[in-house]
Amino acid sequence: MEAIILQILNGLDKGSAYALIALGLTLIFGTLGVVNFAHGALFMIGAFCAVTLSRILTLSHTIIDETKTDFLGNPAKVEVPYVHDIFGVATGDAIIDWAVPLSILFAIPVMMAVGFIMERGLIKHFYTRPHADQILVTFGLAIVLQEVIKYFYGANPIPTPAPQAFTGSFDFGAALGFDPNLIIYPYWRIIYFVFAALIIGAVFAFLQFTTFGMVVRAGMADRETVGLLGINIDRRFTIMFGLAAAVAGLAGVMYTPINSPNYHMGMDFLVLSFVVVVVGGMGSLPGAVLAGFLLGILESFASMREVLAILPGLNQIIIYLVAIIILLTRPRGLMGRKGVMEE
Amino acid sequence: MSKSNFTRRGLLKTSAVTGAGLALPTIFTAQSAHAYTNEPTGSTVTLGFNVPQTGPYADEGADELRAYQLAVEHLNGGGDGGMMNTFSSKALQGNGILGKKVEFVTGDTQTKSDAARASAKSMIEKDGAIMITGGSSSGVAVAVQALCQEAGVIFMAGLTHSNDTTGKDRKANGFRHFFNSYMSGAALAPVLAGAYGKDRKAYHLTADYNWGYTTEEAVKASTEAMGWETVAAVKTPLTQTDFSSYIAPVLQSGADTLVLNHYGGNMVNSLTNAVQFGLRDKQVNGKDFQIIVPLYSRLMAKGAGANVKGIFGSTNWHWSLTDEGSKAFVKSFGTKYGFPPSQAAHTTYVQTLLYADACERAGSFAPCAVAEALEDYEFDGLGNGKTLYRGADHQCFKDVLVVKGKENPSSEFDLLEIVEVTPVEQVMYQPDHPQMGGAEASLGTCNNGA
Amino acid sequence: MGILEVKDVGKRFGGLQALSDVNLSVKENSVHAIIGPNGAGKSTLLNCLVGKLIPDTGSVMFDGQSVLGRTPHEINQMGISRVFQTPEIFGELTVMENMMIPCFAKRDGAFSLQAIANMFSEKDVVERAESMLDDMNMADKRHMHAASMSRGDKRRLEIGMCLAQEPRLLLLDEPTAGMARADTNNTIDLLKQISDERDITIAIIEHDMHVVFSLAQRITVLAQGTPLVEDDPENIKGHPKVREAYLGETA
Amino acid sequence: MLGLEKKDFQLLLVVAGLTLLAPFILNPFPESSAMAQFNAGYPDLMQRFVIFGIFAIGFNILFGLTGYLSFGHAAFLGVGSYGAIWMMKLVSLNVIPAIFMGIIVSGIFAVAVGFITLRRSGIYFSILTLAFAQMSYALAYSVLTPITGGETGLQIKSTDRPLLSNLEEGEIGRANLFGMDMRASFELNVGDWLFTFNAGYYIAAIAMLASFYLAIRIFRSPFGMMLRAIKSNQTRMSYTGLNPRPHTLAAFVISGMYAGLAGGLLVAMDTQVGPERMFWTASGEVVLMTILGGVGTLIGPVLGAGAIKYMENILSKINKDVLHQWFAFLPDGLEDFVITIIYPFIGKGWHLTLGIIFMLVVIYLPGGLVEGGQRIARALSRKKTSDEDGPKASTEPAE
Repeated sequence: MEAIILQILNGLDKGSAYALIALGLTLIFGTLGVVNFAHGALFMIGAFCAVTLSRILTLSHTIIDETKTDFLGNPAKVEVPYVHDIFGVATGDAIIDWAVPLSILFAIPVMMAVGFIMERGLIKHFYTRPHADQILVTFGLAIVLQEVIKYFYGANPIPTPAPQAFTGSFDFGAALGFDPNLIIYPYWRIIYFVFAALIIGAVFAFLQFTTFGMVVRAGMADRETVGLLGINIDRRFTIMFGLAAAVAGLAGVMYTPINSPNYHMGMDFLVLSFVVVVVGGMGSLPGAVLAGFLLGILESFASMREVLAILPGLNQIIIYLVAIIILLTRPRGLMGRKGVMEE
Repeated sequence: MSKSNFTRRGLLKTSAVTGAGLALPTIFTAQSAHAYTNEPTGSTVTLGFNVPQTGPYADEGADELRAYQLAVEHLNGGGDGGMMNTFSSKALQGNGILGKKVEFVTGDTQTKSDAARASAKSMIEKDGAIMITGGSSSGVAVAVQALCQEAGVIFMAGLTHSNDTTGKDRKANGFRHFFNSYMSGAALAPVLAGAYGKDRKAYHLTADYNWGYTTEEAVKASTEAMGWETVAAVKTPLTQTDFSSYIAPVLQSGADTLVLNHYGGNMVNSLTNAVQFGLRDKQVNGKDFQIIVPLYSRLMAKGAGANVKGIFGSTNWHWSLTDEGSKAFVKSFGTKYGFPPSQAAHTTYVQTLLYADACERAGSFAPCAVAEALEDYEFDGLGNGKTLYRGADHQCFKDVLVVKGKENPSSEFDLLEIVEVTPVEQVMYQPDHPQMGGAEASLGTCNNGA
Repeated sequence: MGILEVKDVGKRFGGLQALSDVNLSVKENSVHAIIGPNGAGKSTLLNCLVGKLIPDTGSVMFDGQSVLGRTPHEINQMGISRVFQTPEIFGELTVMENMMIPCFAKRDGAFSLQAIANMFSEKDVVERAESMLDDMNMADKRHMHAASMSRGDKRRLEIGMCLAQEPRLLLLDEPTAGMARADTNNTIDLLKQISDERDITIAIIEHDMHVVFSLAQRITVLAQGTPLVEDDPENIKGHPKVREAYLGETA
Repeated sequence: MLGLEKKDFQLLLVVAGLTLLAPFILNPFPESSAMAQFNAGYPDLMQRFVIFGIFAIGFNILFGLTGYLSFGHAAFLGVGSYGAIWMMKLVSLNVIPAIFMGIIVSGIFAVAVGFITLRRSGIYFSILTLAFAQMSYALAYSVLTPITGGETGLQIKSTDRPLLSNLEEGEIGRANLFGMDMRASFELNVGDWLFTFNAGYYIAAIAMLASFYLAIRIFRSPFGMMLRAIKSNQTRMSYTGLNPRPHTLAAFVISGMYAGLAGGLLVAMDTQVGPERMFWTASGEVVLMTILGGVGTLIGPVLGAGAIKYMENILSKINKDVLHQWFAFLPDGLEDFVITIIYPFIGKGWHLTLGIIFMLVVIYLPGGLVEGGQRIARALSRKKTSDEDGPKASTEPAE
């Protein structure tokens, strides 16, 4: 029982990450009709926004400390962050400690800008091109982006911890009346789940309740007609791309304490997020979210050792197996529309 | 434009003399003209440095490459000579190898066995490399080692920790300086028993591939011999990035120790996740919960940040060692590049020196002669103390370092502290040990390629 | 007993009863038109005939055999060809290739491994396709990409492709929709000629009364998923029920 | 000629000429010149050019003709390789049975996978094939280790005693063709040039020419026409009494067998298989090769395969020292500057160059390298007959 509750928690948490990435991918596909293989790279860039901000916050000048020696036996250079000089050591450390949450503020404008530039500079020329061309050009872009990041940040993962206040985990077991320690879950992951839920909710609300959103939804259904109404749908689509980039970026920022970011984390997520989107049904936002959670939960269950004892290797293939079963029973994924990317 | 000193087959340097380009074509089969593959007949000798330059291990590969360049510099008489001054053998003169200037070519393994073999083959076929070295994973090491065996060149393995490299997949033309899973287990177990007691319940998370299997087997065997109990061992996919669903059930199992048989990115992520779950703040069975990482890589451990603090593991070498060899190496590497070398850099540097020294002692580049010079060769002064290159399986036997994540690092390189230097006797095993492929495993015969 | 017998066919989409109690009999070698206002269920009925939809109730018999449960290509191989509202042709292929494909389908069937072997012998097929293009007066366009032709030519090609299979029943779904008057008249002439010269039954769904009354020998009027009347053209013209059904509709 | 039209026959002749003379063509630079770095005429890379050419030709039969984008094609390459190496380990070291085993195993696997995945089309088909390939990869890497060798893959070992061989004790078997070692080479030394004629390469080259010939025949046959018809309009296809699925399945299986042939050849040339061969990036690579070269063209996939393998093997080997030698003639400051500019794009940065080239080709040459070639050819012929202005392709009528 405890094990099952725990894996459901896990599944929700994993699922929220999948859903968040898939949501951005679907926004772009649904509104612009572009298959964006660079979406994983946007997620990665988001994560590196957090890395960059924490680098900025720890920008420092060096002083020579004669009392210590470095690895070669010379007097050690000690780095003193400027924030220490400005705010004093205690406040300065606190600011550095909160680098990841602060990065949210930093990442939103950066990611929007990245999104706008990408859409205006590249993607818009590919609206009418075949999907194969879109895949190739965005895949090329993804490689370029990740190589640029690698050039500046190296290939190794870079630790970006959550603030001290969020370390450790909450004991659901004790709260629910089980023995303590049986169902524990890290605070940061709980925050991630809540954050993802808020973003997902916000995106849906935005599309549902604002005029902007209504126009975009109409555009998703029938682009030409909306264009005929004299509405500049192109500009709205650009903004939509920026939004999708921001969603991917925020997912990346918040993910950094869970897995230390590295330059290829986008590619690691890319295939998975495509599977999620397709299982949900191309172009369906609720489908993407549903599929994200479904696959997250099933993946969690497949990793239980009790399950692996019966079916060794199931954890290796569960996502793909589920994808195959769903696509064979539901031709267009869970909530896909007819005729979207079927030719 | 200067004349390239990147040789193709050294042979050309001499045969190109045939009539300044207008001569009749000379036709011959590759093998018959050489005593062995890529016999260097000019004034230079080419080594092939095959390291991951793209993919997750690119930084490790870059560090290996730095060490190779340093080694070549030292071999050719440049720099301060590094470990050549402390090496017990004095055969190396600083005038290249056997009087021939050392040159090198580099390639990208991409940490994929296909790409690594393609790159190694191009070094052998195109650049005339006489020895291939490098790599940062066992899959690549085994694949390239088999290739070098076929082609008739020497392979000096880089970072490869799986038992298989010198176990069931050992080859007569391949040599490994790096330690292996068995040694990690044998070195760690007594230290762990000392630190955490003999009554522990361990939960293993194991990367689901060969290296993971051998490491789990080795650590299990040696800790169980100390009296520990293995509660469960769960395999995790290589491509896994989020280990939460594997770590969450650990406490429920009643285990009080978590062993992460993961390497590289897997290790960084699983360790980060485990610490995030607050496992180390918990008490189980009246004991503090502990996490163990059998194989540490400092470069990668950096990615886990503060999470490594207080966590035991083993490593091949560490820059904070104070023997003369290590100090000399750290000094010349640190002076040249500005930061201390990694264990991958150390092992590749040492492998290059050992190869060069073996050539000198053998008086030949012929792979079989070099292999013979390396087999059962005892040396000292290259870090890790007295070392034996065992002839039966081409594995180096030397002291193994048990390390712990440092609580108060003084710099970004100062992540690990050496807890114990396990003497070589304790990690010794028979060449036909069951974990090493048993009696079936054989080196085969050495291949000169001719 | 007609060549096509539709009995008590009903089809429901969620809450919408698209067809109910449809009975229809098409006589061999006649031209039978099915008319009705928008949403009357004409297209649904057509889709039930060709295997795209399976009716919930009733039966559809072609030449004494049930078509229900068969796939579109199986039904086609029974001898029913279909012309679409928007011409469905192979746009990226040349006109000649477009014409060769039905000739292959006629000769080799839906698919068999033998057909792959046969496919390297194409002489008879080429000859047949060429004569068919001549019949359609399209021989001069044989190397054109089909997509680059005018709509009227596309329609002509599509009809030609259907005829190349020598079907016994040709189903046409608003063949003149969206066409200019001249093209419409050309199509009418073509269909008349086909009906006169060939051993073929034609069933046509049409909106345009001009087309219907130029061609049809028998007319069924469909309204709200049920046949209203079935009669000869002259009786349909003034029929009160038909007027009622079309009230407010343009004919 | 050979059942081909004149134009196709000429193309075949050109390809045959290029392939057979590759050792010369790919080694244009003298050995001792700095440009020798760009020579690609060594056996391993030449073999890879033709083998991945076969792989891409096969992929193009499926994708170029039917439009079905398989995102898991590397699985067939991998499965074929495993089949071939087991044949060598157990039965015979001769490459012919091994290659046939590779083709058969891949063919059977393709029938099974195709039967399931072809129930869907478009991206749903792509994801289904991707799923099968990823499952193959993941299982081969882990739980199937006893069969696949897992991470370390399979090689021929000294303990392998194939039935039809007379190896000495402890001897490691080598791939051969009726006794001829795949690695045997003749070297032709002309002045400062060295040309290598490798047995393995010519076997692979002949296989490639045969595959290319068969591909032309398929493209030009009515079967090829059917496949193009499927891409063009599946609805019309069904309503013309043709069942698209078995046609597509046949194309899928043929394409899978091409991949199996490539996989078998890889093993024949280099007796080793690892599971990464089936990873999704490998499947992606063949898609990129085909699109880069030109989808649906005959020669495009071969060009694309060559371009990508060239970059992977040549660009990645250029390091800073090589750059310093090239630009040693420049004044020091300028030399450093030039190297700083170039360095990110070569050696460990070769992925960056690859990405940029993908983007440039897609943006400016939607038809791939073939279109680039055509444009050049057109530009040249326009110079000759500048007045000939061909009729513009008629615009599509509004629907």
